[in-house]
Amino acid sequence: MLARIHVTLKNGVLDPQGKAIENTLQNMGFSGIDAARQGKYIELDLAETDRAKAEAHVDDMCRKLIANTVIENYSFTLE
Amino acid sequence: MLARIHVTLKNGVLDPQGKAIENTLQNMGFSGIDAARQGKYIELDLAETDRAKAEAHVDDMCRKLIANTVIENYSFTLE
Amino acid sequence: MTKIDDTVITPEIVAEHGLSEEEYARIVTAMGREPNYTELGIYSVMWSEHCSYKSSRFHLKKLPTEAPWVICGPGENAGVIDIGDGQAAIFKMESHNHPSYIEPYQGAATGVGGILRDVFTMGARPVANMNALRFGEPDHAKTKHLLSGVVAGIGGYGNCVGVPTVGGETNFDASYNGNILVNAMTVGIADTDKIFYCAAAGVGNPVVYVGSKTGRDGIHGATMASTEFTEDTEEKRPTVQVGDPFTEKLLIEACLELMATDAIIAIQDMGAAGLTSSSVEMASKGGVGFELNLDHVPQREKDMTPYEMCLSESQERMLMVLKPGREDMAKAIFEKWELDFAVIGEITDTGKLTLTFGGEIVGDMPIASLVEDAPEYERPFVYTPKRAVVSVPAPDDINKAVTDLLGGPHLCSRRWIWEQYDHMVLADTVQRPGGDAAVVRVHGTEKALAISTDVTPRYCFADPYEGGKQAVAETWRNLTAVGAKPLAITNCLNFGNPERPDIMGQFVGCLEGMGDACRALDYPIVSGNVSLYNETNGSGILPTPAIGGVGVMADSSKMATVAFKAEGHSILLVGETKDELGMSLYQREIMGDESGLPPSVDLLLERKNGDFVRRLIENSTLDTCHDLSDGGLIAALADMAMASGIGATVDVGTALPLHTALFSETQARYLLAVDAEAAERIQSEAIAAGVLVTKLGETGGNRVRVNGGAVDLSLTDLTEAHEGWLPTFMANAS
Amino acid sequence: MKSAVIVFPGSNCDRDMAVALTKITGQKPIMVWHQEHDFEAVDFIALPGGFSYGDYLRCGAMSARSHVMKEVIKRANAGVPTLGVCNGFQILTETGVLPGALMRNSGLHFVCKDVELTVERQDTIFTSGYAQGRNITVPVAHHDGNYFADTNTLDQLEGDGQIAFKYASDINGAQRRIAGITNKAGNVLGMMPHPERMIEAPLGGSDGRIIFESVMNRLG
Ligand SMILES: Nc1ncnc2c1ncn2[C@@H]1O[C@H](COP(=O)(O)OP(=O)(O)O)[C@@H](O)[C@H]1O
Ligand SMILES: [Mg+2]
Repeated sequence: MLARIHVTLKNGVLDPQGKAIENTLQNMGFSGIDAARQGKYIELDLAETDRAKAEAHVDDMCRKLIANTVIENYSFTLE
Repeated sequence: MLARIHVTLKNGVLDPQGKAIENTLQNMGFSGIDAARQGKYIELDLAETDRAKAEAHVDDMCRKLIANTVIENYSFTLE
Repeated sequence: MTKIDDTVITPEIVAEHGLSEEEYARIVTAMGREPNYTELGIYSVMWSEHCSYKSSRFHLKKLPTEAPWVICGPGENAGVIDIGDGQAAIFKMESHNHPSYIEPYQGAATGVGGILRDVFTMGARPVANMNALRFGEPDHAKTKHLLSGVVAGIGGYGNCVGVPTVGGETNFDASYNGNILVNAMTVGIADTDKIFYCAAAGVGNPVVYVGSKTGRDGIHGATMASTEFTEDTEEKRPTVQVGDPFTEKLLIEACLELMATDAIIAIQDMGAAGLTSSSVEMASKGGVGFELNLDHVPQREKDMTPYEMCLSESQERMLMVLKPGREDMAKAIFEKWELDFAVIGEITDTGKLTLTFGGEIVGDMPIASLVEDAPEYERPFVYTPKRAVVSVPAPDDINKAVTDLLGGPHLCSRRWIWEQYDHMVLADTVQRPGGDAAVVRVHGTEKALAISTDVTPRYCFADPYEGGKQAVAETWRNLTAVGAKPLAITNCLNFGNPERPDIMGQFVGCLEGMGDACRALDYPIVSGNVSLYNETNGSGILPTPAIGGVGVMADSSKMATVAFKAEGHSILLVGETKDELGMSLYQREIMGDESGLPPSVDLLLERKNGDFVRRLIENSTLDTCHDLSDGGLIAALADMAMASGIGATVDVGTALPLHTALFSETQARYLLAVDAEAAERIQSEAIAAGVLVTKLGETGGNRVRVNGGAVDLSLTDLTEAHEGWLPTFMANAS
Repeated sequence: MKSAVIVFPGSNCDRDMAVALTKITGQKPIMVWHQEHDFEAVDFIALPGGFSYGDYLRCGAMSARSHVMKEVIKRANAGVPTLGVCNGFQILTETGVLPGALMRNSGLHFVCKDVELTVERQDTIFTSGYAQGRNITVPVAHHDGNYFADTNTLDQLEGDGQIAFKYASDINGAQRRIAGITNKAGNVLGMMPHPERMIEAPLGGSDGRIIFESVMNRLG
C-alpha cells in the first residue's frame, strides 16, 4: 500500500518558510498571493495489505517520528 | 482560491531525507516499509477566482521558484 | 473590549497565573482596584520567578559585580567590560531549559536567538556563542532524542545567523532525566562610546516596534519557566515558539545599522513576556510612563486580544525609543531589511503603562508597582551538611579504567556536537572547540577574547560552597591555560525548587562560593540568569551554576593549545596533587561511588599558579598547556597526546598510590610541554615564584606510558575509544 | 584586481569574503546589495556563503531569482571570473549557470570541519597556483552540500574537465565526491568548501588563498 502523508504546521505556529516564499513570489512580480504555507509531503510504500492495519501502523509512525506533534499536524491517505 | 502544490524528487534522484526516515522507522521497530520519499507540500491562498488563470499562474510559480525542475517534479490542485 | 478581556477574575484564574492569594492582594492594593484579565496577565509575568527573581534577588545582591574594567554590571540586558582600545566585550548566558525539554530543536534554537538579542540590543556585534548542556543518563529513553534535537537546534539557529558556536560543555546525569539544561551564551563586541541601554527618556518620544510580527506564540512561557514539571505539562505544549534565524540575522544587521546613527535613545529586546516586560523595563529604568496603542502592533494572526499581544513571546522582536523626527530614517533601514517597523506609542509622564485598543483603555497599571512591588522572598534554607573524607580504592585494571573514562560519556570527545556548529564563520576563530577555551580574535586586530563555560554539578551537590568556588575557578583556569587574562563572568544558576529549604541551601552555598572566588580572583560577575524549579515530580537536578568566563589576550599568536608540538619535549606539572578522589569522576564512574568531599579550592594558590602559567605564555616561553579538571592528570595527559598524535612517557612518583596520582581532581593544576631548555628555565623561575613545578617526563612515541609501564596504552586505541563513544551512541538517534 | 561581493538577505560570509579579498588583492571589494540591477565594472565577482533567505524552500532558490543575479549571470556568461562559495555555489546551480543541485547531506547533519580536497584541474583560472597532484585542506560548513546531477551530466562534467575539486573522502554523499565544479568556459567556479576561511596560519592554514591568487595572477 502507498501512504501519502501531509505534515503541516499547527495553526498559529510561525511559518518562516511560508512567509519567505510569499515575499519572494511577490518580489518576482507574482501578485495576488494572500498567504503561503510550507509543509512536508511523505510517501511510504508499505508491505501491509490490510487497510485497517496499515492505518493504525501509519498513524503510529506519524505520531512517533514523522510529525512533531508539538507544532505539527498530520493527515494521510492510503491506496 | 487555494492551490495545493506537491513537490517531489524525480525518479533516480537520491533522497537522503526519505532514506533517513526509512532507516529510522526500521530502527524504531516498524517493519514492512519498502521505501520512503520526502517531498514538500505548499499551500498558496490566491486572490484569483478564475480557475484557468489561476492554473497558469500557479504553474508559472512552480516552474520559476517553487520546484527546481532539475531534480524535482511538481503537481497541484486548485479549489 | 473583546470578550476574553471581560473574563471575570476568579481565584482559579489567579492561581492559573501562578500568583498566590497574598500576591494578588498586593496587586489590588497597588492598583486601588481589581485588575482586569489583561492586567492580571501582565502582573503575573512581571512577578513570575523568571522576570522578578523573587526567590533569588536577595542573595544575588551579595555577588561582587565591580572592577575597574566593568562598564556595566548586572541589571541591563548583558554585562559590559572594557577590553581596551576603546572596545568593550558584552556577554551573557541564559537558560532555555523547559522549552528545550518540550521541543528540543525549537527550544534550543529560540534560546540561542534570545541570548543573541540580549547582546546586540546593547550595540554589540555578536562574535561567539557557547552552549552548556546537561542531559539525563545516556541510557534514559529520551536522552538521545533530546541531545540530537538540542544540538540541531543550536546549530540550526547559530549557523544561520552566522555567529560561530565556539565551545561549551556537555554532561550526562540521571538527575537531568526529566529536566535537561540548555544554557546558551553570547559574546559580542562594541565600541565603548556606542553602548545602548534600555532606560527610556523624553516625554512624547515615539516607542517603536521592530522585527517580526506578533503571533500567539509562547503565551505564558515565562510562568512556565517558573513552575515545576508535572504530568500535565503536556498540556502546555502549544506554548512552544518557533525561531526564525533568518529574521534574526536581518534584525542584527538592521539594528546595528540604525545604531551607527544617533537616532536611538533606548532599546530593549522582547524576551520572556515580550512586549510587556520590555516596555515595563524601559519605562521603569527611565522613570517614565508608556502609552501603547495595541492596534498598531504588527500582528501575524487575526483577532488577537490585548492579553495575547501583551503576553506573546513571538521571537525576533525589539522595542526602541527614538529621538523625535528620526522615525522615517529608521523606518527606511528596517524596510530595506524587510522587517516590520511600527510606532506603537509614546513616552508619558504618568508613571503608568497605559494600553489602548480599539479606542478604549484596556490596561492602566503603575509601572513602579509592576517592578518594585514584585515580591522578594527570603526563602528558608538549610546548608548542605558537610561530608566526611573518604578513601577511594584502586581499580582492578588501571589501563581499563583510563580507557573507560576517556572513552565514556563523560570525557569522550564532543566532536560529534561541535562539528554540527559552524565554529569558524566570521573567520576569527583562532582556537576552535576541543581546547581549554575558545579564542576569537577581535576583528581586525591581534587581540583576542578567550571564552569558557564550566561547572562541576556533582561537586556543587556534595559541597555547594566548594562547588561554587570550583566552577568560577575552573573557567578562570581554562582562560589562563590558553594565555588569556580572565576579566569577568556571566552565569546561569540552574537549581531545583527554591521552596525546599535543602535546595535553597544549595543555592545559597553555591552563591557564597562563587562570590568568594570572584573576589579572590578579581573576576566579577557582570550578568546572569536564574532558572529555578528544575524539578520533575519532586526530584531536583544537581545544583548547576554554570559559569561563562571571558578573558582577553593582547596577542593571539602567543596563544597556547593543548596539543603537544613535538617529540622530546619535557612534560611539567604545575601544582601539587593531593589525595582528592572524593566526588571524582573516577570514583563515580569506575567505583560506582559518590561519597566524600569534593576537592577543595585554594583560591590563593589558584591565582598564584595561574598567574605564573599565564606569564609564561605571554612571554612566549610556553605554547602547550592544559588545565587539569575532570579525570585528573591522566585525562589531561591523554588529551594532549590525542590532540597531537604524539605519545608521552611520564613518572608520577610513588608518594601517592598510582590511581590517586592519576585520577585525583586536585585544583589549581596545569600540564605544560616545552623543550628541555625552556623546561629548565621554567623550573628555576617557579622556585623563585614559589610555585611547585615538577618534571614528569617527555613527549614522544605512540603510547601513553606511566611509571615504567604501570599504565601503558596505545594512542591509537585510546583515540578510537575517545572519538568513538559519542558517534556510536548517537547513531540512529531520531 | 577589482572585485565585487554580492550580498543577499541572510548572507553571512560576505564580510569574510571581503576581508579575504582585501588582504589578498590589496583592494577592498565593492559590496553589492541583492536589489541592485547593475553595479560598476569589476574583474571578479564573489557570491559568498551563508543562509540567504534562511535556506528556506531550497538553498539559494530565492536569491537565484533576485535582480542582481540577472546581472551576475550576464557578466559570468560574458567571461567575468565568478566564484560561488557554499551558498554561492547553491545559488549558481539554482540559476542554472552551473549544472546539478546541492541536496541535504547524506548524514543529514550540518558539517563544519577541515576537509582534504584533491585538486582535479590545475589549468583553470582559479587553480593554476596549485601544484600538480596536490591535496589541499579547506573547511566545509554546510547542511546541503551533497552534489547531485544525473549520470550523463556527471560523465560530461568529467569528460569536459569541469570538476575542479573532489573530497578526498566522502563528506556529504556528493556524487563522485564532487566538491567544486566550473562552467564549460571555466570562468565560473562553484564550490562547497570555504577558501576564504583558510587564508592565513592562525585560521589553520592558507590553502584557500591560492584560489584568489591564481585569479589575480591570471588577470595580471
Ligand atoms: N556542547 C558543546 N558545544 C561545543 N563545544 C563543546 C560542547 N561540549 C564540550 N565542548 C568542547 O569540548 C571541549 C572539552 O570540554 P570540557 O571537558 O568541558 O573542557 P574543560 O574540561 O577544559 O572545561 C572544550 O573545548 C569544549 O568547548
Ligand atoms: Mg580545561
